[in-house]
Amino acid sequence: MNIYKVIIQNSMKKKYSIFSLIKNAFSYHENWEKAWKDPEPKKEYDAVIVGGGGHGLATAYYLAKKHNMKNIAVVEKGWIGGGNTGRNTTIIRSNYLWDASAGLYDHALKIWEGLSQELNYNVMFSQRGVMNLAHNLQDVRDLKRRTHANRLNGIDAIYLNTEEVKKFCPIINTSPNIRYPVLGGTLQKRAGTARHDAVAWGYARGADEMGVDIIQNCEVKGIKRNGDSVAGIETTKGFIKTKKVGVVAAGHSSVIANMAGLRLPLESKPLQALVSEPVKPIIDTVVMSNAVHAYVSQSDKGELVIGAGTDDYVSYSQKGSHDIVEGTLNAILELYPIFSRMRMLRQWGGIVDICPDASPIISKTTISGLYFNCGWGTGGFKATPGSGDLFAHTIANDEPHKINAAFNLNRFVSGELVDEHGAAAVAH
Amino acid sequence: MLNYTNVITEKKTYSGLQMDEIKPVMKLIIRGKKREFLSAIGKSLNLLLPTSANTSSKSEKLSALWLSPDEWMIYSNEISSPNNNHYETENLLNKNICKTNLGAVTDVTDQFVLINMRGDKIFDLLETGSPFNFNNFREKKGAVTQTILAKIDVIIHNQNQNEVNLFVRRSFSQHLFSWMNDSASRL
Amino acid sequence: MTNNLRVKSSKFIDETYKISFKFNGTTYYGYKGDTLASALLASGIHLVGRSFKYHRPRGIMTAGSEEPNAIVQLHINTSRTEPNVRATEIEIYEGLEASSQNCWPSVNFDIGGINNFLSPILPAGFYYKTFMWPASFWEKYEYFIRKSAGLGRSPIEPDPDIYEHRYIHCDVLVIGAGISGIIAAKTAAKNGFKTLLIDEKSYLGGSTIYQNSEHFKINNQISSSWLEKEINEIKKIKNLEIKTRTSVAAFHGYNFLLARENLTDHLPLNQRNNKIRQRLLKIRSKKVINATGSLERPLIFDNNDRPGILLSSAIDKYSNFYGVACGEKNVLFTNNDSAYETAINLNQKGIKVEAVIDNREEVDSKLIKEVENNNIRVYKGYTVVNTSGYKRIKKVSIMKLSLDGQKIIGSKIYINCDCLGISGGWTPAVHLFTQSGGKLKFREEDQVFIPNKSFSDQISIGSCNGDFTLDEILSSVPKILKEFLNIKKSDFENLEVHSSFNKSKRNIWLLPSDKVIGKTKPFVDYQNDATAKDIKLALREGFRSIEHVKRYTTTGMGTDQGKLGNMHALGIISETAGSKMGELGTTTFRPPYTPLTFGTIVGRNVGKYFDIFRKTPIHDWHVENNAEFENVGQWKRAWYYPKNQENMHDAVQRESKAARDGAGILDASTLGKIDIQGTDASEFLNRVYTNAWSKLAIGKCRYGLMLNEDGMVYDDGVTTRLDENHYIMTTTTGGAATVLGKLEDYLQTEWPELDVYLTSVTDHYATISVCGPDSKKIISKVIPDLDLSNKSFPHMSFKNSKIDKIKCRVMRISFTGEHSYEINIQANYGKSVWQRCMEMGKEFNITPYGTETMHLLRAEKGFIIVGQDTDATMTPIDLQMDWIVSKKKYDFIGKRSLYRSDTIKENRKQLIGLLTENPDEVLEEGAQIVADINKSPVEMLGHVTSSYYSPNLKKSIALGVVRGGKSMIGQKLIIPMENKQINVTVADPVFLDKENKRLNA
Amino acid sequence: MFLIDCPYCGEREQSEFKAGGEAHIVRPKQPTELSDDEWAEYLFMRKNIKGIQFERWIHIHGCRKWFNVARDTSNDVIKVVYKMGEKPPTI
Repeated sequence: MNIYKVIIQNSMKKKYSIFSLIKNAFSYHENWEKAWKDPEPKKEYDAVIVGGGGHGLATAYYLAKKHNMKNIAVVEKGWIGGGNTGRNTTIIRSNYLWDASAGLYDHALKIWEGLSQELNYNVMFSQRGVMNLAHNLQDVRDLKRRTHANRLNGIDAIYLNTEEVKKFCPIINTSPNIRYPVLGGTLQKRAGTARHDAVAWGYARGADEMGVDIIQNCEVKGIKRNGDSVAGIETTKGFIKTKKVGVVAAGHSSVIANMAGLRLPLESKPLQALVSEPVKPIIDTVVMSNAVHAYVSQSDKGELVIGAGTDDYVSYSQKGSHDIVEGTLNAILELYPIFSRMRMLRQWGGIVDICPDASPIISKTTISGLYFNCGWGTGGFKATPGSGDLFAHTIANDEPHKINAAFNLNRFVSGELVDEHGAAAVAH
Repeated sequence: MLNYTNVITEKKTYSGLQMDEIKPVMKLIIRGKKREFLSAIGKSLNLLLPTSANTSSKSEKLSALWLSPDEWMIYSNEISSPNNNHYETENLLNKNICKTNLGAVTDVTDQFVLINMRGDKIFDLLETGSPFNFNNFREKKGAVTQTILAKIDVIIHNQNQNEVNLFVRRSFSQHLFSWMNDSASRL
Repeated sequence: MTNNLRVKSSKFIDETYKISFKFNGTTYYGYKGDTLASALLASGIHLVGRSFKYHRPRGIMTAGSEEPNAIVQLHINTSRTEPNVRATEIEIYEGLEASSQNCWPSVNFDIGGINNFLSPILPAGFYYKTFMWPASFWEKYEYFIRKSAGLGRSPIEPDPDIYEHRYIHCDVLVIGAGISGIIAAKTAAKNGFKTLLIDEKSYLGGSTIYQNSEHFKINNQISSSWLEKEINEIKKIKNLEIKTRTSVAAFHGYNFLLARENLTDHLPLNQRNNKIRQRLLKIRSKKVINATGSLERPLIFDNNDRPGILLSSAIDKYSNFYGVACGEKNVLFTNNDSAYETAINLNQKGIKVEAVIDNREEVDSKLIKEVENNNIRVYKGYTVVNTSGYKRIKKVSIMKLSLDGQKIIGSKIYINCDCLGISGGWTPAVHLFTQSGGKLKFREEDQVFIPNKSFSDQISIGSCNGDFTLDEILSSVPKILKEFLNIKKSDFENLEVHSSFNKSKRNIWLLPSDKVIGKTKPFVDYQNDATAKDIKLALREGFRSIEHVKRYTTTGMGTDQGKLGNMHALGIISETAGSKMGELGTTTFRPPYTPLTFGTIVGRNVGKYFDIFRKTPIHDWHVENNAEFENVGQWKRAWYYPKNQENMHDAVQRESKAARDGAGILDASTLGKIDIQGTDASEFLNRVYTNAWSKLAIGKCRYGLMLNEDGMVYDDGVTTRLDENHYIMTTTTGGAATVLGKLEDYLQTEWPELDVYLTSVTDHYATISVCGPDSKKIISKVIPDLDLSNKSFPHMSFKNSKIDKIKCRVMRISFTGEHSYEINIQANYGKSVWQRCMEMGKEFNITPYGTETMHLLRAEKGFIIVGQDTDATMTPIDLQMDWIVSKKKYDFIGKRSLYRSDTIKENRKQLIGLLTENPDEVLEEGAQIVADINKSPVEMLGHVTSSYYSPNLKKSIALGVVRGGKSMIGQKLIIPMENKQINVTVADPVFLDKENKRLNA
Repeated sequence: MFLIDCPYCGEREQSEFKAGGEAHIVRPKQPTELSDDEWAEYLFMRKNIKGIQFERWIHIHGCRKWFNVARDTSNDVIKVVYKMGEKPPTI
């Protein structure tokens, strides 16, 4: 029994802390262990998660942690966190209009608030606040509507007038003489940003510690069915037998669905983002404007992180059109003329899977044992912990948690959409 | 009489470029697909509609611009009186085209503002805000294109060496003209 | 320090044109043609900045856009300030003021330098492992992290400069005007291609142009002389446009490229006003020739980052091009022949070269011989193991390399120096090629990635294609061009080339040290302070992919995007992980190639040109009459017309009252207007609107509601039948373009068999709406000939008419519930007609009203505004507009969706009226509506969509949507605000004149 | 930015066009006969292909005509353009 205990302890990862850093400094950091192993796939798992982004890794983590499913794997066609997890602008907020969305995103936000400690990995969740601006009278109505709904849903959103906007973020051009003056805004103080890579790595390390196999460079090539049930997946590393497959493949969801003979209400479109060269702190919050389409924050490294919009065509090339980037910077300079001499350091694109109602799908499918978590569009990062938790619940129990019940596939048939898209001036 | 208030009141002159509005000029959009439509237009106006993309045709009084396989703009080569907005051409076409169900005729005289540009820097200006490739266009008299300039839809009709007519929707015209002047001032 | 570092006059520098500039507050001098870097070096200054993480002193390392260290802030505390400018790129001008960044209080004494001593506990990724306790403290730690991060400072004033765009379409674009680019441009242009040649430098000719060695000759002329003649020739070619100081930033698909043309950054400040600073070239080229050259690699050894350590090629350029000696006691360290060129050049100019350290054991070439013949000591088979000197290199220590290159042997030799040139061979500049989607292949013999496959019509030539030596270039380039341009012959075939360069190279990614790696600092990414040991740590911790390592260590994430160190990072990963370089892949080179100013990207689309400003034909009148404006889409609409310092509320109350008591006048010109003609026009309307149209009589108007295919309300408006086959449709202001687009879509793709033509006439007409009990009297004065009797001209009908001789259409339609007329007249007469209405209406107190009053008046009548009372989740049934949904029609857009299981539910959110208990209390639009405030969680039934104080009803009225609201008339509900609860009663949404008596009053 | 060969106007810059999603989704002739599932299939379900996709574009700032494009969505290379009403080519 004692021996057993020793083995368990050895398999436990050494805790990260300032003390471990100092201790390791004496051995020139030669003795750090692997954050996660790189195993070859086993023949069979109790469940396989397809997609090693933040959502997929979180799903595996919670399956292992909360549902005691240890014999599971995450298969990733490239490297973990290399898709939208590592390409987004890291905004986290929960000030959504509809009850279902507010419930979903606030569930995630609550987990974010303790995530670094839970994972013993600093994901640098920084609650520097997210401000949404109004530029026309309908924006004002929409933002007030959302703020009232948020307040009644227990979400900390407040409405700000123009002076209060200026006070909270002094560098915004709030002159009434600009083309689309700032008429007001909302502020969620609990909202903010996090370090995207760390989220993937932290979940990977945590899942690995509980015995989850994280298998990189393993692309799914087919889904094997036994009648109406899942039997396993074909991969570039061979066949893996399993009765439960949770697909969290973002932009590639339709590609995987296709392998199972399913069609999804998704379109995969290019979404671009860019960063400036790093500068000393100049903006200490996240500001989003839907009407002029610009959102900006500043990373801990000092780069302005700027999100652009999506193109309107399907593409898997991870590239978007220059017009989108130009349009975004156009809006940035309208709101922040002081940034005119700042320089774009890098721009890149991701592939986002967008639902007609701009809300995600966390759902069972018509195939038993096949689950999809997709359709996060441009706003999936903020939901990562909640999405993983709820998807794990859905897979483990073969039925949704009440928080994600509304985000089923059947809503496209019944018409009971969660229309964040048409409902309000919400940038995702 | 009612006052006639057009948008662009000034003629602007720069080195190598002059711009002003020509008005009032009758403009019609005509639509039709049938062969009879084309021949009815030809007979009514003594003008063959251009059927090749990006081209135009011209009679003494009228110019016809190809806009799409079933759409043309016809505009008068002369200015009319501001005290009257009854156009013979429109009436004629209403009778010979609309009433006979051959196609559609719509008066767009004030839908579009006609800006006339002259000088050797026309295309230098256009290149500052239009993605259209003017390399061949500028050499071709009568060439027509619909494109964007400063994010605004425009129709450009190449008149001559160093002269084009540019059509823009009225509500956009003041903004565009101001933008064009800003560009022209630094060419 | 001796100031005679100008060693020889250079034809590229104008020594008669002296320029003074300031660096960190001290005045220095340079000459026209100098960069800030060359001028500083000429003044003996190497220490320019501090590194990102450890704040180590750093100096000028290169002579080009790959510079990682020497980045400065220009004109701090002015509107023209600019952070992170590379001293190696900025040309000096009179008045230039530059300062060091990321240091406090000064670059010489920087408190942040303490990080260098803490570096043992700050390995790669340390922040992921700490700052987690206590949980609530992260933001406090973060405050300090953020403060010490960043490089320069953001400007804090608006930019005084102007930027511009230019679209260029050409046949051939040549990127880079080195020897290969010059040959390519001349070949293309001479063969009739419209050609554009671009180079980031201020001069043409690349590195060949300052090549003055007898060792490199073309047709028996020194290569630079030969090239100079070629350059003079190409300047005369008509169809060749040449752009210098222009840097290609991005190479996108379909040969679309972005380049930044720098126009004023080299001019004295007082010569810049009103000039375009930078121009963004948007280039579409049929063919692209990459002649982007190559970058010299550094070598990776302990403390390879000190001020005074430069690339060997940079030392060469500073002496040959700028006439500046980087040091007085130079040592060169190389793994190839390039450094010998530098040694020979320095020696010729009388600049002392102490030694050349070559890691190759058995090498020989003409260049090496010449160096040795000049009594310069060459240490073959040696490596530098360490350097010393805090703010300037003082000494190098070298040791013999083992045969396999993995270890050092023997004892240390120390060589004093004040400058160390390093050369690790050459890396083709393939950044743009890969941006365009091009795939690379790895060439084992000299460990370089070279272009392989591309998706667009492009080619790479010269050293960016892996042909580094003069003879290779001149033999390969003409051949490649002939094939690429499909031409028969080239002027550049059969040149006689003489080159002494020996290609051998001994590539060792990480040079061995006499210390354990944990104790060393061999920098791979200088700017971000990422060392070889950081890379090894990342690998040890399981970060195996290049992208993981890059992100974990921040290698290649600096403002230089790792132009110098990325190859070494790959090499070290490959060696450590035991994988092959070719299989490892490369990191993605993301655009832009060099950072691109936001202002340049945006061009002139700032300020008043940020977005289009649409004006109605009556706009000027509104301005003259003090209207406040509201943005509706791109339109500016008159919002209200304050009189005598009225506030908005008072103005709107006055306007609303006047419109119902006498007459009001509204500019409705922004509404979308679509002319619909064709024999199937009625059938078309049947399909696009929810109601039936076939039976509408000629001359009559009808209100229509348009749905999306998902059954939700999309747009609304009145459509008038002008003739048997002719209608005019009006749309909402914001919906005009999208409605036309949607209708065209259905016509062209779903119903091409319909004979229908749509033409937008929104701008053709001015639309003037006159309403109120006195409207009839006013219109009868404006258009005396028109029969306005209810019989001849009833509500919902139209008449053709004339005002003076100008034809117009008059509709009797009403959005206020009042007796109203809408005059549609050609736009250029609109203002005049408006003025006439005002004049004729004076006796009836005709009052112009804006959109706010319009909204109030229609709310009194319970008319919806699409987009305000609807939100893309409302069906016509939800709006209590069942009457407009035809039960008889077989189909219309959106019909099927109205019968889905959710859309047929009884308790959907439905439009209702709301009356407050206190009639003076006006609800907030957007406020939520609940039945039971004590329920937890609170159930929100809906929200307030429109809310006003009605001066005509003398009470507060509101519209809202409430779950199951239809059946709740009379029921009490609560509006919970932050600080109070407001009691309301559900009411019929029509508050005024339910019987529509006023329409004919 | 793509370069798109409008079947009517010739090669133009992408800025002049607007994409309109998957092509050849024909609006059901008798929507009322469809089940909710079938209607949802028409309304929302998309192939969202990685590879050659047939899609619609409109030359919105030019001739305002819709047409079809066969484009490889994995690298954005346009293979063919063809007019509305024409059958998709075999690629």
